[in-house]
Amino acid sequence: MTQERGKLRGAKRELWLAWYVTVAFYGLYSVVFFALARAQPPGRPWLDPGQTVAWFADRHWGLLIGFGLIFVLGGFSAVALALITYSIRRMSVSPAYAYSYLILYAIAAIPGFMFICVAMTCGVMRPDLSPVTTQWLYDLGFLSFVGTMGVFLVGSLIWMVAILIDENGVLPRWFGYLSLVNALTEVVIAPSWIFQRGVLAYNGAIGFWVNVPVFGLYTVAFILLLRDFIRRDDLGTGPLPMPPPDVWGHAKRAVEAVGA
Amino acid sequence: MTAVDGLADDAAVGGDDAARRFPGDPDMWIFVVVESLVFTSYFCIYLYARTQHEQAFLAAQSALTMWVGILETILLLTSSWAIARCVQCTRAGSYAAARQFAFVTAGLGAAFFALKIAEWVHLIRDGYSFGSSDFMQHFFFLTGIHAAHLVIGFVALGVLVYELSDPRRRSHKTIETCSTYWHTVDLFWVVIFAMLYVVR
Amino acid sequence: MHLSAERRLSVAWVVVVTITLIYLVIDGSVDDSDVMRASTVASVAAIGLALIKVRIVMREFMDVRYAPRILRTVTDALVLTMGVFLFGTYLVGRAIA
Amino acid sequence: MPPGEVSTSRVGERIIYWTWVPLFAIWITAFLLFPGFIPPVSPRASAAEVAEFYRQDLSRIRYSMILFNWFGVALIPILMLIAERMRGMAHRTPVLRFCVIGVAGGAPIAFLTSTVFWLVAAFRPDRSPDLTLLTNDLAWVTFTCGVPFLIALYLFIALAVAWDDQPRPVFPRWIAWFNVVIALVTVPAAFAGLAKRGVFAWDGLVSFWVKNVAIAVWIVVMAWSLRSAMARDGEVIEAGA
Repeated sequence: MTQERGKLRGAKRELWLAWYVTVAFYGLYSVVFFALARAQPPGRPWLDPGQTVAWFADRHWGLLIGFGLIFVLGGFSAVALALITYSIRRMSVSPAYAYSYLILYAIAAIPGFMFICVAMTCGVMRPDLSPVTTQWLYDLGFLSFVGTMGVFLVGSLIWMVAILIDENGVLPRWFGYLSLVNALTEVVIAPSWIFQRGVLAYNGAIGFWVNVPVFGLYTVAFILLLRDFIRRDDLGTGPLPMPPPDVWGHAKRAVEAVGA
Repeated sequence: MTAVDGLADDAAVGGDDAARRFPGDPDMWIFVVVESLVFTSYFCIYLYARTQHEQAFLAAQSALTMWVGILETILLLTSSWAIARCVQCTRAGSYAAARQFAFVTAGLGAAFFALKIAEWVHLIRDGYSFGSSDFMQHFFFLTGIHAAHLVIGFVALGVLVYELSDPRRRSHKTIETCSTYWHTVDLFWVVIFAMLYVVR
Repeated sequence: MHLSAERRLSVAWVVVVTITLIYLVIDGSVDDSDVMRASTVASVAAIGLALIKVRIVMREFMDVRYAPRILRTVTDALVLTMGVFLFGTYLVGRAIA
Repeated sequence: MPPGEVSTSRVGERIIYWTWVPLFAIWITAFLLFPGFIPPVSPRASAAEVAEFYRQDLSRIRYSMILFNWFGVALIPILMLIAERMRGMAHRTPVLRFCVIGVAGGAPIAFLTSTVFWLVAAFRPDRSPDLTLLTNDLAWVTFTCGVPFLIALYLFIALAVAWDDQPRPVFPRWIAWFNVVIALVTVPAAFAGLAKRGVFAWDGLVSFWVKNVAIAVWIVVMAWSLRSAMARDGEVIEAGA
């Protein structure tokens, strides 16, 4: 039995590599956008053309090196995607769910992060562009990055339905319901296409400061749940040998421990 | 089926926690809690903004009609009552009655939605829109995102009726989960109503 | 007094609708004719009543009353958290306005 | 199935496979036809110079880019053949195959996007030179730096081949190292924004010539090894039948 388990651990190297690459990728992505390029938290949408020129000048090397790194490593976003696609294939649902998820996010990479990298690289490379044009690049960059909404909306809903009807116990149902919360933040972000200032703008109290933590919570949750899934996976096709983590079970035990 | 498939009465269970169970899918309550916290953050942002610009908010708020909000609230509260009755009938095995209550719920929800749309149209005709003032921005945002939840609520009602329609299905857990979602939409409205129509 | 579940639900409905109608009284008592006026009392009452309704809906309509202790605790904590944040933001906001 | 006959599945794969020859010819033709590649348009050119470029040889710009727009994405079916070969690899999960499928669309479509920018620039050559310069920049940055999917694709294939632990692997082991090398020589192009002159600029030796020759070499080598991989798959299927 132990030997069997050891064999399985070696057999899971593809899954574990994918998981570690996923963690590294999200880490790198955060470091580049928040620390290196300083393109997150996003710039102010109400900057006038001259101010956008100054914004680019202020971040010159950070943007070029940071987005250069994304140009090298951005394709590794597909690893998280592949792992999630595998998790859906492992469910008792039609493969259509898995492939829909894969295609949605694979193609979304172009408007989702290529556009901002291209637009901002162009903006930095040409400090002598007319300021109005620089502002156009600034808008294209942020709005395409924030506003690629449909993918996350439909993708979250696809994943949600798959989790809720799955009978193999791949991911816990509470994460399915959390996917609905995540999908709804994509509805909330829509007004950032309309407002240049205020709470709903893409840097606003709701548009950024509520939405991004929710997305962050969701991302951390699925990264941890995928780790748990890889541990439990027997690489078979039926129900997993162990059920997914039950949030109320843990809470219940904790409460009982306190009560005792 | 057994009569005590449903929830044990308070008197019957007494202090025995093990005899109690979650209404519907326990995990659904994670949605209720997290989404409530997300809404709480929207409300806090709104309340803070209005305390900082009190007069502007009051001036814009006067465009709303109190009784419309009251009527909408009563419609949704009644729909909540109807779906709670639907769940009770399901537990009692009266599936025909349960279905009727589900349709009453859908009807009341649709009436709420129609009234909401009429209210929006009326406001827009009067020159108030998403971008016309800070208050209206919050108003259209909060009522809009609530309407999005309501639309999903109709999907949940659809699932519920689908479950009730066929004797081979009728999963009480699924029915209770759908009803929990519907109540959540009602809950959010109760607070949104107080925030937008009553808070001064 | 022991009410049937059905009766109890109807009583809960009457209570939440009555609370909703109290809002009309609050609304009428604050304003001078048509001019709307700021009022901390009205605002705090509005939020408080809404939270009471939230709790009633959860306990009675959503059957939390019959649920295990953990869910009763969590939902009560949720209402409490909402209250702390809403009252806190409103009162702090007014204080520094 | 009578002996000697080939299944429609294998016929279909052979059809896709042999498209690489005409496609390669079309790509080389379009490359030579586009006046902006030999020599590459300089990132140091002024707006007036760039605008002037789009006024001369307009037909060659348009027709070469239309060719690229048509046939650049025809790489996707060939990448799918590679993805299908991965089913025969000694992997325990389809994760690496999903990785390849996940970037197989992005790589050619990033290129497709740059042809769109070039064609927009050429659509109204009398446009204000500033806008033409901007459109030209967008085309060149997308074309030069838009390599994340290619780099990931090379490395996914490298890993898949390296982990194909069986006596007769689908691809020979050296294909893994070959893909790593191709990925490494493509990396500098991602940083083309950092330099407007020298070998790293978008018209420089590394960012332009090395990267694009690497793509051509990759297609030829992968096509060549794909052929024996497909033959091997056929044997396996027939042996299993």
